Amino acid sequence: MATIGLIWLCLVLFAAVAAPLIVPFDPLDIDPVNRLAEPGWPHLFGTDHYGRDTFSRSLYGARMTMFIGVGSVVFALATGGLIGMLSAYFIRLGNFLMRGIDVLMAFPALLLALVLMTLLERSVTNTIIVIGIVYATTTARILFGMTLKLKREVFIDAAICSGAGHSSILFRHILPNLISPLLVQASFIFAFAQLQAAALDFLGLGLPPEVPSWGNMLSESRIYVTRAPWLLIFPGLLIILSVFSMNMVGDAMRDSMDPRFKDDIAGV
Amino acid sequence: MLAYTFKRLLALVPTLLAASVLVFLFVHLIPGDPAAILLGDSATPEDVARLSREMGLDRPIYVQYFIWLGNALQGDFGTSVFFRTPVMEVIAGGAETSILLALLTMVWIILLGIPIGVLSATRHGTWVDQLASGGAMLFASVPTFWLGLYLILIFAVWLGWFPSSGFPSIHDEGGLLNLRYLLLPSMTLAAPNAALIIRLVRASMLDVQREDHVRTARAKGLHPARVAIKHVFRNALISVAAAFGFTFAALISEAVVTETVFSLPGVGRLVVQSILRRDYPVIQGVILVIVCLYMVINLIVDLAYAWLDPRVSLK
Amino acid sequence: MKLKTWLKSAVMAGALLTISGSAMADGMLRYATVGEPPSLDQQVITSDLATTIAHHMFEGLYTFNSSNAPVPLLAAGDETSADGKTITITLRQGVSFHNGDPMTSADVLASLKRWGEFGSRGALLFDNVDSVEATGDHEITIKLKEPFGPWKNLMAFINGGPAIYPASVLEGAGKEPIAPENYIGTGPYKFASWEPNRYVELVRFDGYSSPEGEPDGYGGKRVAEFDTLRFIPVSDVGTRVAGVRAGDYDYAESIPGDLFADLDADASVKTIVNGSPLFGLVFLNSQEGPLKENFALRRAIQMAIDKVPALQVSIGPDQLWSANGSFMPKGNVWYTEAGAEAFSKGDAEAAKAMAKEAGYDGEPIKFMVSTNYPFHYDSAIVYTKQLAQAGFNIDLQVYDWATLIDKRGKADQWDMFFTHHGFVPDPILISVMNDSYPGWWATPEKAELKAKFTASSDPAEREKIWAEIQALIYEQVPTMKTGDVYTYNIASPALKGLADATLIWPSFWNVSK
Amino acid sequence: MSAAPLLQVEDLKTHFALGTARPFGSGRRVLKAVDGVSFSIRAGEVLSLVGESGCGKSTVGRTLTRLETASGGTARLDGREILSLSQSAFRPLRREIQMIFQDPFASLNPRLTIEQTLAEPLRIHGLAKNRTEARALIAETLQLVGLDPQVMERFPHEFSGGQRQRIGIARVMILKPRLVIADEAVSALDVSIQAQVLNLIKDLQRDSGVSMLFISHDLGVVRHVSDRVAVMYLGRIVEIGSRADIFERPSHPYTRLLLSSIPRIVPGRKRVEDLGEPANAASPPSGCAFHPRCKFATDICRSAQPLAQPLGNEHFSACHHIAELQKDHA
Amino acid sequence: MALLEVKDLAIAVAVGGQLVPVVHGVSFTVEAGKTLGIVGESGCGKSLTSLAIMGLLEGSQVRITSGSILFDGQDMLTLPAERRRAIMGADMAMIFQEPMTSLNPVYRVGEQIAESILQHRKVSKAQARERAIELLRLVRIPDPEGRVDSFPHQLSGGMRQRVMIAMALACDPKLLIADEPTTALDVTVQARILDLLKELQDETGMAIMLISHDLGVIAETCDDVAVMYWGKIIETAPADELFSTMAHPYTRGLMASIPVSDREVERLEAIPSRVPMLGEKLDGCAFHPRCGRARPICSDIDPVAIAVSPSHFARCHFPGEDQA
Repeated sequence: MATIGLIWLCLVLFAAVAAPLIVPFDPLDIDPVNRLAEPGWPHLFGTDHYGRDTFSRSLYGARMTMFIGVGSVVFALATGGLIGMLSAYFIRLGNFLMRGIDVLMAFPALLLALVLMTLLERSVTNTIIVIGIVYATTTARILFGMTLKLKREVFIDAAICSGAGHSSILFRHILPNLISPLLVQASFIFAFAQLQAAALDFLGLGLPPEVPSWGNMLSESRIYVTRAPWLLIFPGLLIILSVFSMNMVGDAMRDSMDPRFKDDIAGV
Repeated sequence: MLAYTFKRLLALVPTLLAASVLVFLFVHLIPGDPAAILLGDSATPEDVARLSREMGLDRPIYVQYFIWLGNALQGDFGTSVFFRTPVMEVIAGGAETSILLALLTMVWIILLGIPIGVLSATRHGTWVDQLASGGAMLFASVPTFWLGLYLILIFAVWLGWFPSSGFPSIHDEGGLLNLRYLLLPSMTLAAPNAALIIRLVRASMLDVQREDHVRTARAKGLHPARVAIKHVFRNALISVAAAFGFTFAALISEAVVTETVFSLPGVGRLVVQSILRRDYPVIQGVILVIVCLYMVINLIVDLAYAWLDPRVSLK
Repeated sequence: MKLKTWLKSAVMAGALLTISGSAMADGMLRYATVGEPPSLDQQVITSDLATTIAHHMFEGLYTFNSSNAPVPLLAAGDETSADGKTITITLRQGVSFHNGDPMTSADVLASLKRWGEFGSRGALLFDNVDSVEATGDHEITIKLKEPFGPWKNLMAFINGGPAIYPASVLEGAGKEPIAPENYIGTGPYKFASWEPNRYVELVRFDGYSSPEGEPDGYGGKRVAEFDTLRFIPVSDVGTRVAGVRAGDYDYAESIPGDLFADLDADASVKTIVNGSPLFGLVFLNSQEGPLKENFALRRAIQMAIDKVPALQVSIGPDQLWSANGSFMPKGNVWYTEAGAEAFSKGDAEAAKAMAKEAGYDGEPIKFMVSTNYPFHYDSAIVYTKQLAQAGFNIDLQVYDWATLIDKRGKADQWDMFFTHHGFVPDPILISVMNDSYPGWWATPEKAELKAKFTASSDPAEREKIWAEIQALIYEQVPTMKTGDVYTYNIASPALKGLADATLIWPSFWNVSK
Repeated sequence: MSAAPLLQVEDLKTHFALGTARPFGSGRRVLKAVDGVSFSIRAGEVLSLVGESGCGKSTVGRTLTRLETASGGTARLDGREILSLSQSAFRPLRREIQMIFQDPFASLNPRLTIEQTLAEPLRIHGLAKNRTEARALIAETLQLVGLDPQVMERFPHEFSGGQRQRIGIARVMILKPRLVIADEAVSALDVSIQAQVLNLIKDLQRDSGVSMLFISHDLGVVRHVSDRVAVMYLGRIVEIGSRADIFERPSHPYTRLLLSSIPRIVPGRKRVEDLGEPANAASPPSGCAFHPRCKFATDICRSAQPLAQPLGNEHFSACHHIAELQKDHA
Repeated sequence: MALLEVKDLAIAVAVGGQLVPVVHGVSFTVEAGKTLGIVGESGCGKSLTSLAIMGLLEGSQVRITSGSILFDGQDMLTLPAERRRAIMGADMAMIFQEPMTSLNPVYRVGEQIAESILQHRKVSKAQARERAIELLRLVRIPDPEGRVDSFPHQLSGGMRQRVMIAMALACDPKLLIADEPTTALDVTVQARILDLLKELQDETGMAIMLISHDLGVIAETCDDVAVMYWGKIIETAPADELFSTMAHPYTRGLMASIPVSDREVERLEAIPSRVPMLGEKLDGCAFHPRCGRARPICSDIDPVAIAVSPSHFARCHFPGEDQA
C-alpha cells in the first residue's frame, strides 16, 4: 500500500516539476467558446466555465500541492521544531514559550487559519505561512515532549559527563535522534496541509482564486456538481489520492521506526 | 475532585486572557470597515466615517479592548454590528444547531469508530483489519466539503431521503423530527473523525495488547473476546479518551466548512459569515466562546482521564 | 441481546425521521436568500436582499407598475402646481400600521423628514426641497426650490427610499438603521422575528388595507395568501439549488447562469428571470493615480475591452445577458445609444496606440475585484487578459467584498474597481451621478449637465439631457458599463400566482402554494 | 595509605520536589533521595555504595557528577569544592570525574559512530590536536578495553551488551580520569558477560590507579571489587567500613538482613528475620528509617535518628543498639 | 506419571514470512509436588518454553513447530481451545517477571483475583470476593480486607508479586509456572517471596516450574534443575547433584562467573565471547565457540544427552572432563 502511495507521490512530484513542459494548454488560457466541454480530446479532463483546460490546471495543481505541502512542512518544522526543542531543553524559557503555544492551540486549527488568512490577504506565501503556523503549534508540542524524553536519556547524561556544552548536546545528540520522528510528523503535516488548504480555498480565504490549485478548482466549480461533474470529480480524486498516499507513506514510516516492532522477537 | 476542577479552571484564566488579546488584535487588524459594509454599496465615505464614529470604532485599539474586556467579564460581548442584537443572543441562536450537530456527530463517531476500531485490532493483520484501517485512512483523506456536496446530491436530490440543508430548531414545528436535517451534515462531519478514532482505537488496542497484564489475563483462561473487551479495550479507552479533546477541536474546525456546505445556522458558519461582514463583536465573541468551550472540553477530558485511569491522581 | 434492541430502535427512529419529510408548512413560504440582510430599514439600507424581505412589510407612498411607472400605494393621489414647485399628496384613508395605529399625515411627514435628512437616497430629492408640511390629516404638501422631475420615481423606489413608518418609531432616529422591534409598517405582512443566522420571519397582517385595482407590477391589489414568509440565509449556491430541487425551499434567489439550461428543463423547479437587469460597472479613479483626468488614457482602456467574452464566461446562456451599452435597458424610456458605440470595441491595436498617445508608459494599474460575486471576478479575469494584450500593466488585486469596500474609499489604494448596480427607475439614481461615490467623478461638464437634468420636469427634455450625460460618460469614462445581466431565481412549481418575470425584487403577495 | 583523600563528601543532601507546586498550597512535598551522606575516597581506592532500589545510591553518583543539583553539603575533589561551582566552571573538571552508566543500550547515542562518541570528550577537553591523533588515542583505548580498533567505524546497535559496556568504559578511560563513578555498571549484563566486564574494570582500576565509587545492589559484585563498602538505606549511610568488616562483621541490622537475603548455592543458610518491606522514600518512617523492619527496634529507634558510631578501623554503624549487635559476633 | 511432560518441544519465530527456529527440541518433566528449575542466560529460550506450556504463544509471531506438552495426561497442543482455557488459570497457573506491569492498572486487585475464580468456579461475586480476601491472607498480605480494594499502583513491587501469586493460586493449581518471579525485586523482598513460594508449596502440594537466570535462586528452591543454552537443555539433574558435580562446561563456567558474597576470589573465571542470540545459526555444539575445551568434533556434531548418572544428563561430547 505504502509503495503505491510512494509511486503516486512521485507522479505528483513529476507533474509538479514538469508541468510547464507537458501541459497541453496554458492553464490560464480563457476560451469562452469551449467552456464546460466534456472530457475527451483534446481536453482530457474537460474544461471549466472559463473554457480553461482542466487537465492542464490539474497538472499545475500538483505544483501547488507540492508548494503548499513542502512549504508548510518546512515552516512548521523549522519554527515549531525549534521552539519545541529549545523549550524542552531550556525548561524555564520553555514554560514561557509553551504557554504561548498553549494559547495558540486553544484556537481550533481552521478558525486560526481563517482569521490569520483574512488578516494577511490571500496569497500562496501567506497560505503556506498560515498553515505552517497552525501545524507549528502541534509540532512544537510533540517536539517538546520528545526532547524532554530524550533529555532524560542516559546518553545525554553521558555527553554531559564528557563535558559537552548546550549546543553540542542540542544539535549533536538530541537533534539527530529527532530526525525520523520529524520525518513522520512531516508526512502527516503534508497530508493535513492539503486538506486544510482545500478547506480554506473552499471558504474563499485560501490561495488567490486565479491560482490553479486543486482546492480552488473544487471551490469554483462546486455549483457544477450536476452540470459538469468532471470539474469536481477530477480535482477531488487528486486530493484524496495524494492525501491518502501521504498518510500511507507516513504510516509505513512510523511503523518501520517504531521500536516495538523490532522488539518482537526478543519481546515474547 | 471539586478542588481540582476549580484549580484547573483558575489556571485557564491567564490562557484565556492571552487568547482574548490575540482574538481582539487579530480581529482588529483585519482590513475592512464594518461601518462601510453596514451601509452598503452606495454609501459615501462621509457616511461611513460618521457611522464609524457613532460605533466607537475610531477610538484607540487598546481603549476598545479594555472596554470590550470589561463588558465581556460581565457576560456582555457587545452588540453585533450587523444584527444590532447582543452578541450573546446571536451566539446562543447558533449554539443549538452546533451543539446538536456535535452531539449527533459524536454519536456517529462512537457508534462507528469504536466497534470498527476494536474489530480491526482484534483481527489484526487480516483482511478485515486491512479493509477497516485502509477505509479509515481513505475517509480521513477526503475533503469534508467534497463529501458533503456528494452526500447532498445523492441522498437529498436524487434519493430524496434526507433534507438537503438548513436546520429548523427542534423547538419549531416538527420538534425532534427536525434532527433529520442534521443527519447528512453529521455524517459528513463524522467521516474523517470517525476514521481517526478507528485508527486510534486500533493503534492503542494493539499497544495495550503488548502489555504484560494482558498476558496475565490470558493466563487466567479467559475467553479471547473477554480479554479484548475487558482488558485490552478498557485500557485502550484511556488514550482514546484523551483523543476526544483533539477530536472536538477538529470537529469545530470542520464544522465551519460543514455548516457552510449545508447552510446550517450554527456557530461555525456564523464565524465565516461574520468575518466576511467584519462583524467584530460577533467574531470576537464566537471565537472566545469556542476557545472557552474547547478549554472546558479539555478539562472534562482530563477529568474523564482520571476517572478511567486510577493511576492518575487529581490531588 | 441488548445490542439488538438498540439497533432495532435506532433503525426505527431513522425510518421515522426519513418518512415524515417535508409534509408540513403549507402555509409557509421558505425563501433561500444569498445571505443575511444588514437591516430591514428601507430608508437607509440599499441592500437588494433587505428590500426583497422588507417590501412585504414597508410601503411607500408610490410604487411601480409592470412598466416601471410610478403608481400610488399609500397615496391616494397628487397634484402639482402650475410652476411645478408645489406638490400636494393626498393619503389613502383607513390604512393602519402593524401596531394598530392608523396612518396619518404626521407619520408620513416624520418618515419623509427622516428620509430626507438621513435616507440613502433622500438627499437626491431633498436637496431640491424647500419644505414639507402636513396640510391635513391625510394630506402632505411639498414645496420645491426648483421644479424637480424625478420626484415621484424617487418616492416610488422603496430601496433606500421613503418607506412610511409610524412617527413614534422615528423619534430620535438618525442615520443608524432602526431596530427590529421597530419594524412597523403598513404592508400585507408584518415582522415576526429575526433569528440571527437562522431566518427572518414575516407573518400575515390581518388588518391590512390594500390599494384597489388589478395587480400590475407592484401596484394594485395585494393579498397575503401565506401565513408566514420565512427568509433563510443559504449562502452556498449549490445548496440553494439542491434545496429547491429537494423540496426544502420554495424559492431561491441568485442562481448562476450556467445552470439555467438544466434548471429550465428540470420539471422539479421553475425558473423566473428578472425583468429588470442589473449591470456591472468598472469604476475608474478620478481623484488620484495615473487615470486622474487623463480621459484619453481612460478611453484607451475602454477601447481595449470586449465585453462579450466576459459576459459569456461570467453569465453563460445568451438569454441571460445583453451586451448593451446604454445605462438603461432596451425598451425603457431612458434607453439611448448616445456614446454607446464605444461600449465594447475590444481593439487591442487601437487601444495600444491611444494609450501611447495618452502618455501611458506601462505603470501598473491597480484593478480591485472581489470574489464574493463570481460574475465580477470572472469578468475581471477576462478584462485583465484583454488589457494585458493591449499593453496595459494590470495589477489585479483580489479581495473579499468587505475589504474591497474599505479600500475603495481610499483614493490612493486603487485605480479601477469592479462593482455592480441594480436596476433604477431614474438615471439620477445611478451611483456614478453621485459626486462623492468612490471614483469621485465631479468634472465641471458633469456638474453642468446634472444641474440641467434635475431642474427639468419635462420628460422629453430630461431624456435628451440624459443622452448627453451618457455620451459624456463614454467620453470621460468615470465608469465602464459591462453589460446587462438578467439574473434569475428558481421556485418550486407548486407556487401559484408567481409572475413569469420578476419586476425588481420578488414579491409574494398574491402568491400561494 | 595516604592521609588526604581524593574525594571528601560531607553531609551531602539531594532533595527532589514531588509534583508541581500548588497555587495556594502549603508548599511542595519533598523526596529526600539523599539526606546527609558523608564519606571519603582515597587515591586508588574503590569504595562501594550498596543498597536496594530507591535508597539514593545512584543519586549520590549523579550529584557528584553534577547531573543532579545538590541541596546541601560539600564535596571536595583534591580539596576543591565542586558542588558550588557553576556548570561552566565545573566543565573542565569533568575530565577528572567520569561516570560509567548502567544501561549499555541507552548510554550510547544511537546516531553516532563509536569514533564520534569517543572523539567527543577528546575534542571538548582538547586532548587531541587532530583527527589522526584522536584516532590513535581511540584505537589505543579500544584495545585497552578489549575491543578491536576496527570497530570505531560502526554504530552502537551493531554491538552486544557486553561490547557496548566496554565502549562505555573506553569513553571514560580515554580521559584518564582520577575518579570513576560506576553506577550499576554490570547489573544489566548476563552473568557470563558480567564476569568479563568486572574483570576488565578491576584490571583497569588496578593498572591506572584510578579511584572508584562503585554503586551496586549486588553484594557479590561489591565484595569482589571493593576496598571499602558503604551500605545505604533510605537516603542515609547506615554502615561503612572495610570489605572484611562489612562482610564478616556486619554491624547494622540492615546490613545483616541484606547479607542473609542473598540466595546461596551452598545450602544451610540461615535467614535473618525481616519484619516488613522497604518503606517508601517519599514518606520515610520517623527516627531510624529501618525500625519498622528491625527486631531490635525500641522506642528510641522510633523517635531518634541514630548517629554513626565508630567501631574502630574506620568502621562506622548508625544503630542505637550497636552493643547488642556486637555481642552477636562473639 | 509425571504431572507435566514436555517432549521434543520446538519453537520458531516468524520473521518476514520465514520460520526461524529458536527452541530446538526441549524435553523435561515436572513431578507432582516437586519444583523444577530452569536456568539460563537471556535469549536461551527459557521464557518461550514456559509461555508455550501455558499456551500463551497464541496470536503472536511465535509458532510451536513440533513436540508435545502432556499435562495430567492431556496434550495441551491438540486440546480444543475451550478445554485448554479451562485448564489455564485453574490447574495450571503462571506468574511473571514484572509485577509492576503484570496487573491491569485499571482494576482493583480484588476484582482481578475474583475474575480468575469466577472464570473457573461456579460461585457468586460475593463469594469470589471472600475467596480473594482469603487468598490475600494466604500470601501474607497484611490487612487483606482493605487491600482487596487497592489498585495495583498503590502497592509495592513485592506486594504486587504476592497478589500475582494469590491470583495464580485462586483455583488451587496443580502446577505453578513462575517465570523469573523475583528478578525485578530487591534482594530482601526476593527472599521473602521465595520463602512464601516454598511455604505455599508445602501447604498445597502443587508443583512449581521456576524459571530464573540466578543460580542462587534455583539452588535454594528447586528439587530438579535443567540448564538451557541457545534453545536447548544442555544439562539436567537433581539440584544437589548438579551443584556438586557439574558435567557441562557451560554450567561450570556459569558457576565460576558469579561473584559471591560469602567468599573472596581474586579473579572471576569468565566465559569468553558473547551470549548467542535466539535464532542465530550455530553448527555443532552451540557452546563450542565459547568453550575452553572445544575440540574439532564439537564444531561439527551436535552432542546428544549423555547420562552422567542415572538422573543426570549433559549434552556434551566430553561431559564431566576436567572436573575440579
